[in-house]
Amino acid sequence: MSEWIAIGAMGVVAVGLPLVMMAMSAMLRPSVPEQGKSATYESGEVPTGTARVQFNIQYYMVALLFVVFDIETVLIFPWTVIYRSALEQGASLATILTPMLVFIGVLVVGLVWAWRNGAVKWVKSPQASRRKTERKDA
Amino acid sequence: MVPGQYYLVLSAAVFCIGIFGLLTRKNALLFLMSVELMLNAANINLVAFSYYWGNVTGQTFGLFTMALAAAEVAVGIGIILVLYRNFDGVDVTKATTMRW
Amino acid sequence: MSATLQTTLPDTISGLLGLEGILGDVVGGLVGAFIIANIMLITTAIAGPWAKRKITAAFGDRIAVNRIGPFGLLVIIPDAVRLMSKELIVPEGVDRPAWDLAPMVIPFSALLGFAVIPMGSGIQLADPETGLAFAFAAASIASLGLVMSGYASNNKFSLIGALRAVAANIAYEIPLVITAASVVIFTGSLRMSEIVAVQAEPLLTIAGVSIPTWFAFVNPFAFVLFIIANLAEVGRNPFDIPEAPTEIVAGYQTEYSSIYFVLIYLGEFIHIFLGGAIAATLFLGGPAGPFLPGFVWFVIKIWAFFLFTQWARSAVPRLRVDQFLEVGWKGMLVLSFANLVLTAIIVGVIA
Amino acid sequence: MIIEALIAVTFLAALVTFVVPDRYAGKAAFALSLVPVLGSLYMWQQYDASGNALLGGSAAFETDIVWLQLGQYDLHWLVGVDGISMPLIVLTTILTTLAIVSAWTPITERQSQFFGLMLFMEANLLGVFTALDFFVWFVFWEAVLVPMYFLIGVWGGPRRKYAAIKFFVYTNIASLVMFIGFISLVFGLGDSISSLRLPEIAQALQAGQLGGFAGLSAGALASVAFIAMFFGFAVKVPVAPLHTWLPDAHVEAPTPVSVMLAGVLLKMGTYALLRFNFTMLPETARSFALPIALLAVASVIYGALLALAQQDLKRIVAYSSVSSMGYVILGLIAYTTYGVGGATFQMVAHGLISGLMFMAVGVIYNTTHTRMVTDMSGVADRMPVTAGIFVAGAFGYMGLPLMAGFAAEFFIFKGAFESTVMEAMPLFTGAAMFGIVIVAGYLLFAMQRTLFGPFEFDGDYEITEAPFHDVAPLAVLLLLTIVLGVSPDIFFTMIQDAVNPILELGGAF
Amino acid sequence: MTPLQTAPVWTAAAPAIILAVTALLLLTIDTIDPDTTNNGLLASTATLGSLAAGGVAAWFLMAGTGMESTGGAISLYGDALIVDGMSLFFTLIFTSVAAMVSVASYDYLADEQYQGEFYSLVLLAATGMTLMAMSNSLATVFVSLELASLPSYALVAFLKKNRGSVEAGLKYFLIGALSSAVFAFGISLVYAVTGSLVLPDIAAGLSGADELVGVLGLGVLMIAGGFAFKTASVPFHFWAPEAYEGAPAPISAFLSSASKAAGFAVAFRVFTVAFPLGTISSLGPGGIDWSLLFAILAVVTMTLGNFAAATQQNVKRMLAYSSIGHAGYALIGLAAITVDGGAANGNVLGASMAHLLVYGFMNTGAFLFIAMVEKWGIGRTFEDYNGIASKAPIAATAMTVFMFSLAGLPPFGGFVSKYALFYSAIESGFWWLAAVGAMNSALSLFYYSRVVKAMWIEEPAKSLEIGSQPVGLYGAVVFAAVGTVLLLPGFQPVIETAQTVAAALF
Repeated sequence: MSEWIAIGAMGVVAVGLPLVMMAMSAMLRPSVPEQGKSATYESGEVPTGTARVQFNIQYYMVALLFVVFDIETVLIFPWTVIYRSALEQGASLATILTPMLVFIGVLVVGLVWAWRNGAVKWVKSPQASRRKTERKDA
Repeated sequence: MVPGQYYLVLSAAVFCIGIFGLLTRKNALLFLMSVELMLNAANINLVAFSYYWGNVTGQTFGLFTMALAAAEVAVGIGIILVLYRNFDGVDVTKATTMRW
Repeated sequence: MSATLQTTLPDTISGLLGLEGILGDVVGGLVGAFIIANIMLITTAIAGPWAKRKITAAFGDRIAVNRIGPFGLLVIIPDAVRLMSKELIVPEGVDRPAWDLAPMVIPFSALLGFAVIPMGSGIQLADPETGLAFAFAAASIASLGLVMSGYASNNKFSLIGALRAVAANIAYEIPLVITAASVVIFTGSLRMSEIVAVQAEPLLTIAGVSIPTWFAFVNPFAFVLFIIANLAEVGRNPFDIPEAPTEIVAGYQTEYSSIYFVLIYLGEFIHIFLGGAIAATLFLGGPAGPFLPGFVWFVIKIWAFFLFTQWARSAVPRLRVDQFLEVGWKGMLVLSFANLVLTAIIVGVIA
Repeated sequence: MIIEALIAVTFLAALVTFVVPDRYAGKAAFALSLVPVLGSLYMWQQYDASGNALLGGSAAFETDIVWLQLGQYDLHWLVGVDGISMPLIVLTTILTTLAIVSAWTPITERQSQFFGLMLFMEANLLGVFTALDFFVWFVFWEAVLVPMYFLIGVWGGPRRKYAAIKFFVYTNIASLVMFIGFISLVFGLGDSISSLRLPEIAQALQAGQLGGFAGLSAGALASVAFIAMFFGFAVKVPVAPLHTWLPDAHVEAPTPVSVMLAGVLLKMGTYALLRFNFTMLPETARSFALPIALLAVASVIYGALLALAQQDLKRIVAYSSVSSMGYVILGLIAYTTYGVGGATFQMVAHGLISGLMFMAVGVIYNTTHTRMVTDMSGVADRMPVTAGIFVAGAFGYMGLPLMAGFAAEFFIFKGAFESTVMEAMPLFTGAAMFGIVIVAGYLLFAMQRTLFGPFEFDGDYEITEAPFHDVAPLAVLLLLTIVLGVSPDIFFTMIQDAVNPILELGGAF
Repeated sequence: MTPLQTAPVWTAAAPAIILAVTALLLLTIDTIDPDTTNNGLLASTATLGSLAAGGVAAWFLMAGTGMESTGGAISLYGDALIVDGMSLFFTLIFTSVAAMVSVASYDYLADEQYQGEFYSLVLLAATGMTLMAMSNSLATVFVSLELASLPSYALVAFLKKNRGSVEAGLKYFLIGALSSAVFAFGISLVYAVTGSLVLPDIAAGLSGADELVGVLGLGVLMIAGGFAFKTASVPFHFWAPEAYEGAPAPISAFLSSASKAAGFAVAFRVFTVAFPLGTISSLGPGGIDWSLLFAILAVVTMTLGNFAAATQQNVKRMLAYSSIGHAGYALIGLAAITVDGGAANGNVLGASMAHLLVYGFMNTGAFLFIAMVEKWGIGRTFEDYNGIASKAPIAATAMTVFMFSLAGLPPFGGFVSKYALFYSAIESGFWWLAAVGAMNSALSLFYYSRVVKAMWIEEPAKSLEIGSQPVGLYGAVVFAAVGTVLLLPGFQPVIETAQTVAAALF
């Protein structure tokens, strides 16, 4: 229990230090508001349009892929923890290793599929994607 | 036994917050978050009572729940994305081509 | 695998103060946390305004800060004052709570990660059973801060930078964790002290010199993978696309100034050290080392990693964003899974 | 196995016809339908049953296989024929063949579907008349509706959709009510039966095994079940107040379908009444004698009066069917050997004669494209053969001696006069006999207006004698009517043999 | 034991394994050639995989795998999964539906992208359903339920440029996510009270509920809610009309037949094994008499489904509502269970299972016919169906068979299965349930016959054109029709198997 109290204390400190620094800075720094300063900096150009630009769809793809794989690592970790001690306690390699090989195998099939289908391909040929949409609309 | 009931109250509160969010929001993404909250309420119970009962069943199942919640989000985001494209927004009440 | 639990720093402190129970835990924890946080602050203070410049200059065959103090070391103090007393410019249209919160989240995440790192000489704040997982988890919180800063800034470059940062983090997070998992196969525990303890056993003895089972020796392939992934996680060359100054100004931190900028910058540096600390703990025997006290070895190791990042920063060109993701998803991920499976098989066959 | 073979062959014939090209479908269906005809004749020739199949007598060609074991009551595939069903089977096969031939002219589109459905219906009808297990029987009973629905709905007249739906809804609701009635009986019998085989149920009922169910006493249960089943079957027959679907269906249906509807489908109702209500619950039936007799007479008189008021030849024949079926009910409730036997005989006789009448109307319609009495007169001038057969058939309807109709009605009246089910039976019989007068009236009236007198026709069609394949079925039916009229014994002995056990139960002897 | 007495015990899960491997194989094929237009290869792989799984399940069933004759249920992976007659029986339903859907999709998807993913998702969902039927632990129930649901969400929204499909997918997903959260919370409550997730252990732990009996009751209610979603029963039925109407028609078929059956498979097992009525209803004020609960749900579901179906103008939507109605019928299987029912419990549950099998054929066929109609580009309302029979008599005949069978008219499988169901309900003493069911059946004839009437009797519109004669769709529809008809004479083995395997639960 105490270790989590300590970690909580670290959390408190980790919040407190920036706050203290901010407070110190607030006392030190001047404030000279001016319109030119508060403009958004876009390499010196006058900002145009909204900043909430529509970004590349691939970000979503990657994010989805991550969600899947990251959670799988959650399931892999318990296995790695017990792997060696289970072996030492006499579990056969087949019972302890095969399920994880199957699990990873399934993951790999998924990954390769995503790979081949361009989920991790940053730039798609615009020509190809145009052809697809046209066929769909026809 | 008393701590157990505290956990139940906590999880029930989280669950109810989720339900509340789900009922009052029209944004599909917020809907999704509310559902996650509800799933986490379940996780609270599972982990707390795993400790109480002294078996790891609950914790293990908690892991599964998390994994499934993630998978659900993955699918959900995909659907919300096509929703956005087809209906120009993520407002769930907008999509009414069919009679409700 | 019941390694003898070392006394943690809070216990030591509460023992010294003679406090017991919850109060002892709290006070000890706070004091210990304060100590560790300050160690990290000092480390970054040295690293940021001074060491970084010096190293970069060395690569460029230049002489950097050298006016104040020995080797210009005292530049840290005026720099600190300078940065803190600058005007805080709040650009128009920022999303206020998120914009204010982000500079706190980023250092918070890195400092929190240090809570479980064994720094040797009994300096370890906490040693929970799930230490390794906690370290990764804490380090990942930073992504949230990056998104907040990028999204709240109302700046296209910031937004893109934040997205890139997240894409980078998530692309290399999995190889990182999976590689760490291959180490866990050996240790059989996620407790940091046990991971360190396992590495203390001698691997083999060559000419009277006992080489410990540091996993960098046992599984060098995993070590290399881990270091590369770590490099990407902390966003340094060749993986510094989130900030890529030639493309998107300064990424998510473009709109920040004054203390806010300092905090973000600080957070990044602590992250580099946290990455180094995790790598050291997992692969380099933590604070272990001959002759010198553990803590010194620990500092040496994390500084070695820092030096490595700075070397990479100066020596290696930046990847394009698409190359970056392809390396992550097609290269690192596959290799890390291969590493995991192979490790498991080898361990299984040997056992 | 011959029954299964018969049904299976008919199903196969239907399937084959479905895929035959439209041009050849009619001929093919005719050729294929001869197989069941021959089969039924062979069965008749080999027939060796005695007594009533439900009441302990033997059934010919019986097969009994367990089909479905479900809970307490097994479902069997039990088929067989006795003296009651044998004549109906012969009637079904012959009438179907003739109806198919008579459909060659009027059916001009989607022929393969039409003839396929006709054969499909025949197969199910054969099933209805041979099944001796309630479940099997019910399956076939309901299955008859499906082709009929389409036959009316697809090939019918202008208001066919309405007629088809009305037919379908009426008969299905009736079936449901009947089903519930019967099943309540089964539950009332409880453990005393182990299957839904009709003989077993009938015998258990005779043995007084009926108990209470769902809060009803045995007697009340019997009454409820009787009424429910009577209602269900009466719709099919149809008995007077429930007959309203019939004229619509008949008028809209194409002629060959009307032939089947009047000739065979109506008999399903009376057949089932005899099998279920009057065989299984004789006591209850006798206690309901008065209302049933009332309904019967009402059907006779009301149907006849309605027929009198019609201008449409087909409607006239349709309503006259209601009237004729009233006689059957009267004969059944009489509970005498001549009454019940005559009723059964009337089923066959009416099947032939009403088929003949509808066909004749159809032949005239094919030529004149109208059925209205007012639209034509003196058709006999141009279509002497058709007119002649029509007249002969009408006389058969009126009960001319030496025709099947006479024999049947004679038996019924004889039986009804002898009846002891209640004091007032002769009164009802007398009233029913009055119906014959009306029948004679409307038929003569209609014939006089249409067939005789100077030829007059407004339409654009040339009126000539119908082609041979239209007239031939008429001739065959007429011939059969006369044969049955001259020697009713070819069926009547068989029928009496099967009917008598019922009467013994009722205490008629 | 498995038919191969010497085989390792995990081979008992062969049907699920075959399905999963086929799904991965499809992904692999798609990986090798992502832009493939070789729909035939994908469709035939999916079909063969389903058929193989179904064949193995049928073989196991005949050989008595996991049944009392060969030593009782086989439990796998520490009681997480169980292979018994019931799981195999349901597997048979899922695989046959999956096979039909795969065959039909060959034509339906001819012009679509992402075909490999489509078949793969179908088979993954089928795997999930199979696992649902095998689940012996609430954990595996939840996981497999999600495995069945997640692909289904994607499949419903598969036509991603079709607003209806997307909307359907969204609604299906939202309600699905909500119900799975409720379900998970219910599981956590049950775990909190009993300390186990394995079904028999939960039953054993029920008695220790003590003062937490109210929590337990709430948990059971929430779990019931999860099943209500999966089976499209009241009160979680809202998604069904939308999802079935908007989804690609083969998917509507898949969801309304197989997915529904899967929901029932789990519900049957969970409620009979984990929450035995006798134990749970005697727990005092917080205990749940779920038999009564399901009886009410059954009546409401079937009535609501049928009345709503009767008012529809759109055939697909009508079928969707009728599918809700059929969920009500199948619920009788749970509703008519009594504490001291003995053999009658198994009978009524088995009858419900048999009905689901027959329903699998007739309902799948009906939706596949709609798929065909969509392929032809004919509209979706009853009027649009006018006169189809004159252009496509075989398909229309098949649809007629489905409609009449769904209405419970002889001589089709639906009649005998409904008879078995209602009869068994009466035998259990729930004659009023049977009566309501029968009345609903009679009502349903009204709207089913509207389709038939439109197809056969109404005049075709001038513009009615039927372009192609899709072979795969025709094949699947005719197969379903033949199956529906043959299940009438061949019902005996079905009901016998179903009741035997259901009796093993008690």
